[in-house]
Amino acid sequence: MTAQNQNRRAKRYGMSIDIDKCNGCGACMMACAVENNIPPLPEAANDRRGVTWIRVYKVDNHRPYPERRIAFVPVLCQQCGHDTPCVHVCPQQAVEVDPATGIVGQMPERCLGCRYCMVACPYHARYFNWWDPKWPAGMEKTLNPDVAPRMRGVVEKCNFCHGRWHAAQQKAAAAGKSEIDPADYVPACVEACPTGALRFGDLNDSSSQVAQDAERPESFRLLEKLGTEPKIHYRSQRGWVREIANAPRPEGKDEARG
Amino acid sequence: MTTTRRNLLKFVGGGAAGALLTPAPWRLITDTALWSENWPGIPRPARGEIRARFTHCTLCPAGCAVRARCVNGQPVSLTGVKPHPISHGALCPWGIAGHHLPYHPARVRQGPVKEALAAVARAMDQRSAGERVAVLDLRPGRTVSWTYRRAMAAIENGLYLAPRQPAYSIDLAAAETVVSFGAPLFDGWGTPGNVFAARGNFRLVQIEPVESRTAALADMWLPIRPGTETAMAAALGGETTIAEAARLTGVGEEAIGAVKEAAENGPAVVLAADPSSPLMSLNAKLRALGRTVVARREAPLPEAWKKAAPVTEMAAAPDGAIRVLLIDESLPGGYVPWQEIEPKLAANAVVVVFTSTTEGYARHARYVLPSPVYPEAAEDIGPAIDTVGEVFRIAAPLLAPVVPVVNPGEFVARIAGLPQSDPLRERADAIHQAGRGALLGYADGKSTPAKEVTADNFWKTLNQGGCWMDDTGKKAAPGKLEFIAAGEPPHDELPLMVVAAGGRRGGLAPPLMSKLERESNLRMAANRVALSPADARSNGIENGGRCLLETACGRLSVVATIDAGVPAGVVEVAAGPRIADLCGASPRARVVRA
Amino acid sequence: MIGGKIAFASGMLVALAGGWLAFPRILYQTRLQPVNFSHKVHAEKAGTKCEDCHSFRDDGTYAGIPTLDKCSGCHAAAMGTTVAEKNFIDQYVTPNREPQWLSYAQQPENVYFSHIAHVKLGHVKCEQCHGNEGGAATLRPYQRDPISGYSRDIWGRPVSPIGLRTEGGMRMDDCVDCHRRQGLEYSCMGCHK
Amino acid sequence: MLPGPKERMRLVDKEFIARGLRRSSTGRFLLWILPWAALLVFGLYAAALCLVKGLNQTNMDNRFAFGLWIFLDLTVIALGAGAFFTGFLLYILKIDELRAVINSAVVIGLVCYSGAVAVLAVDVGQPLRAWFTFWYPNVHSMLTEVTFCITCYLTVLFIEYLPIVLRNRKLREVPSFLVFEHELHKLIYVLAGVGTFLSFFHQGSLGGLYGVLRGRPFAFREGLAVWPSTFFLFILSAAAVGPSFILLTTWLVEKLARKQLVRPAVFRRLARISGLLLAVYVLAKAVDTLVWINRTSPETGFQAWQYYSWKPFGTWILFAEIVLFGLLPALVMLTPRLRAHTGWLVTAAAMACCGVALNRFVMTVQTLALPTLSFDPFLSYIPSWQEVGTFLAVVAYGVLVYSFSFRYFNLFPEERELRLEAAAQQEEEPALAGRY
Repeated sequence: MTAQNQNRRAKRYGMSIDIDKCNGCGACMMACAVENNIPPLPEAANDRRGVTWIRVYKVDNHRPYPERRIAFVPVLCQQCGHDTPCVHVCPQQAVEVDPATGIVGQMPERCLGCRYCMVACPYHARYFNWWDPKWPAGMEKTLNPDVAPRMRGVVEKCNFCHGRWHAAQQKAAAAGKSEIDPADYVPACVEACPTGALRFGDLNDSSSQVAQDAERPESFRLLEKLGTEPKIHYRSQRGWVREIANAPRPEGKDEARG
Repeated sequence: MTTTRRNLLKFVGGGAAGALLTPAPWRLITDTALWSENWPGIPRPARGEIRARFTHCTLCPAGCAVRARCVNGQPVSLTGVKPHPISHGALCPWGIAGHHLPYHPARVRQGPVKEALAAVARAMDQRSAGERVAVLDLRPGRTVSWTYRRAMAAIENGLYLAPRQPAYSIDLAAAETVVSFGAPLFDGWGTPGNVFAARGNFRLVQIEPVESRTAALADMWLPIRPGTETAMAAALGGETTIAEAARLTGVGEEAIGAVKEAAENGPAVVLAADPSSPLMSLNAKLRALGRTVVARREAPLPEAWKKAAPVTEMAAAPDGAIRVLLIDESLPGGYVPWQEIEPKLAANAVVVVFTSTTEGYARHARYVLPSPVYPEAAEDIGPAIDTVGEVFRIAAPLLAPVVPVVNPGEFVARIAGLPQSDPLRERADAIHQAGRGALLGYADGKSTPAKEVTADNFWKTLNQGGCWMDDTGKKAAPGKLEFIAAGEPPHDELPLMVVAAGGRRGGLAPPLMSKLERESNLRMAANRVALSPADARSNGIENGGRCLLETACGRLSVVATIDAGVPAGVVEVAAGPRIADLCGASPRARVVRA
Repeated sequence: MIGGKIAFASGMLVALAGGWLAFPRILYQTRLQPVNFSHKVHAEKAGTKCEDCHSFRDDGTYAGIPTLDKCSGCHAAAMGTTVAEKNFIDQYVTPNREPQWLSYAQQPENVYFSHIAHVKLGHVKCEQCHGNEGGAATLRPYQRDPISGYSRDIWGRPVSPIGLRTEGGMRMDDCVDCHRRQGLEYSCMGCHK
Repeated sequence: MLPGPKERMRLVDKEFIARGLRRSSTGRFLLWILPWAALLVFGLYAAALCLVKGLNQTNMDNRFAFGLWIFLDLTVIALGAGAFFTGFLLYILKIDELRAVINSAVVIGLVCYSGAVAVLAVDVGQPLRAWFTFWYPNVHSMLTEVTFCITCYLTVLFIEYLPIVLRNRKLREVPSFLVFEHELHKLIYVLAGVGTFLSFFHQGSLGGLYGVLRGRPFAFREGLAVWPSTFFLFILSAAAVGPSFILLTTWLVEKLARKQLVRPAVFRRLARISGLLLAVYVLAKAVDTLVWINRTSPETGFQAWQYYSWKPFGTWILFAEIVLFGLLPALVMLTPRLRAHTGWLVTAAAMACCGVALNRFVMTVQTLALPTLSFDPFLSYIPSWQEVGTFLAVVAYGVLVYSFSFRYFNLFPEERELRLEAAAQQEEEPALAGRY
């Protein structure tokens, strides 16, 4: 980081997600893969071996048709703010919480692929590169220069489009500022969401949209009781949707898609 | 003997000990670790100047405005254009990865161009009187469509075929109640940005058997018994009693009553999955014509183009008469099932298809010619179903075709002997001469009246990112709406009703769709069908198991997904050319274990 | 017994010599720059400054080594009489072929280095990291570690001080040191991408 | 005339076998080695596939990020604990009887630990970077603790193994070896001490590995300072089954070699120690479980009962772990009358070992199978043949190392005396040569 600490207030970037607006189109997942140089995986990959930094889950209220209702829940790295499970398990400091942004960073070039962090993460938001990255011939021309492709055998995850953060920093620097303009730093998924279900901002800035969303009564966080202070705030007017924040209930076992 | 051997060992031992005191081993360990950072096979993204370029998406008729982030001119990511008044900066998942399409591994990469030309020419002069030369245009309403119509007018017995275009467009912004009979409003219908922008103002009633993405976000979802939409429409139109409808559709009376009341009160609009379904006639009863259902308007045309062949529907074409059929499948559109086309072909018909995918007509045509794909082709996009007023936008190519392609428009113009020209430019000039409307530039988001711009700047702006719009508030009622009464599904023994899942289908899908289909279970892959647990059980099908989808027209090997959200008696499919060919007009099927 | 000790000692000596003297030289593969370019001449005769050729783009991104058109701006035809320039004109300018410069300072793919942030916000002088490249009369050979594939300037301390350049601070340790010294943040994600 | 190659091999083989020990003929030994060698080769091939083509060769995935291998590592390291614990009892607590099995224990320990480390090297996605853990260690990570301790202890084991090797009849002809061995032997107490310390730590941190997972309430435990309760439970359980495993293996070798190797008293002593510790462990485990069910788990929002309503992991697994394979063997080994019967002893020991294996299974596999998010499915996982192959390679490697050690080194110091006594008792009838 290049700007002085003193003239920069620490940020706490977070996201608010309005589940009642998400139609599960998947634009966020596509934009994420495009932005972060994530290749389409070989045929052998399934939903348990895929790499989807943000993954939209289809959830339902476990009632029989026609009372059954569905909702779509985008799950990305929840950027836990308090004893972040993945950080202190990593044996070689490949995971860190950036004090300046509150973003949980994963260092592919430091990672040795022990996958302990994936075991530690209750949100399954961390993904292992089971294959070397391979793009269809010619498609590597479309890679994003602000993000380095990862190699096989390392763990990766959402970092709020850190490439965009770097770019915003650079833009600010070009203008002689050390503070970035919030409008310049928006993750790809948020930018791509056609329904405006996703919002991004600094939770430390009480005037920001996300900070206010987080205060809403219908707002909740996944597995809040674990005490890891995630920075992704979901909200829904539907009671049964807010239930998903809690621990699983075995009677909820039923055929999920796929 | 032993001593020397022992000394040798000692020497080696000393060497090992010594080596550890040098940087060599440690440096080598470090370097191998560094090597693993960029070992063979990991591509390096090109660095260079980053610029924004603009175009329009041609993957569906919505034609959303696109802002492409380009490195050294090569697009690396696509986003919407916020100031665009129709698409409001939204893109669908297919559009977001559209710039990957040129590199799709399954793309059609070469074809017998010369042979095709020769064969067409031969067939044209050998054909007997009454035998037709036809163009099938899957995406009518484009400028190139007019080229086809002119070409077919120039050729004797020319025939311009196209799937029926609705003569109306829907003004969502004017509606307070939207009654949708399975129209995928939030998942592929119209222009995504426009729909979501209007979403705040209308109350959505979704009437369909499966809880689709649209139904999930609807204010009211009526899980109707499959195939009873007409009964529901009748009740809403006041032809039958609500009780009767409730009995047939399996929807509660009060629910139907509430919908009926809301529909009658407010400015309402009725939508159907198929724009030309008779269900749309309900709009007349709801006094929606001229208010929410308005006349569809196309941008002005050059006078010279008026001499054009009429639009004919496939059904209206004479049987066994088409000697030459040229199919423009370069853009995915309303796929006409092959079994509707086949009977129209003459004995030794020459079928040429311009396409990028092997999934569609390439399976049937004799000559498959590679067409440019988005964003390689210079195209324009006709008005979408939810576009009110006239609009003209150009999909300027973002990169040169990566494979040798044939431009369908030029091909057809050539065989018809039309004079060489640039139809898009002619159209643009015609629009500019009309002097109406305004030109919106995306780079600066400024809108200027068309008459204040020179013809050249008009053309330049359209190509560098801009669109022309003329939305004079006056809304005309559409002409007489014609509908095709859906043929009663033959009451064969097939137990399941085929329902198509939403989403954009046909044509190449970006390779990254694997994220939504294989790498998560968000969307149904083309080879999947969804069944209710009950039907799956009764047919002995387990989740993820291979099975056969059988209809009156044939069978297709698919993978079954058991979904508690699908009602018994319904099979949900990912609609596409193969499914269309399979199901055709009779949407009933059976799923059996493979 | 004695023989044994000697054997051991000699083995050790051989290894030490190899590791400290030979290894550092064989480790790197050396390549020459396509053109014998003299920063010195351009700085003194033409009075150009670094940023005249190594310029920033409008959006603040760094353009790096200038492309041919920049050179041909002045060198459309030979300006001097040196053989090097003649070759340059004949081989590159006339056929309009981009010279394949070898960048000493090219950071690894996983590094996001923002020049403008350092120059404009940090007020860092070019020399501070690049050493006195600008004053050099010739381009020194480009040394590359064939295993890691990285330029010698950006990774790994000089393993043996004997007869090797030590200046130039573009290794990760140099970055971290500097950031530490100035009390700047140095979290991984701050520089890595 | 010179002996043929076969003959020469036989001679070489013979001159390495310790004096006064009866070992099977070279031919039979080769016959015994062969299948294991084959298995090893197959296993190495499987491992090579994983290293060259990557971990896509396994059936692990993002949800089952740890699989068979981690389970294996935890188990063998627990069983290998016999090495350090016997050393501890013998050299620190001066329980001299155990001298009879210490060598064997060291070999077993060596086999288990080296095997585990080898598997770990295959298990990581980027083995070339494994050393980062030593260079950029994250001191808060249990895995760092494990890595450090295991590597150190492995070296200790090697040093402990050396004297056994050097005391070989042929090798001791080299004078310097003899000296070296003597020097090493002086160190043995230090080594034992260090080994014990290290072992306590990594056994503990292996337990901590899962105990610290705040995000996995099924595994998460409270504890003292940075150490969750599983830290201590693992130490205890490892110490408890270590002797049992020594007992089990010794008995097995006796059966295979068809000769007595240690005095029955040794068996009983091992059993008593094992039983005692097992009893303590069971008690501690029971208390821990109760605390977890009533406090730890509910506080994280997870009701403990729900873990056991995902079939097949019912409460039976809890019962099996604590009562069936814990309390029961403990009682058997603590009851003198039952202890007298080798049959009971061995059965109990085997059960104890199963118990610890089950505990490690629950900790690793069940933890990952259970859902954490409310919309997670319950997952199952079946290892691929490459994973199983790698696992088998370790087993084969273990058997081979032990077989060679047993054949050429004096693993059981009492063996010779016992044989002489036996010989003395029975009149000059030819003692039957064992399988080895």
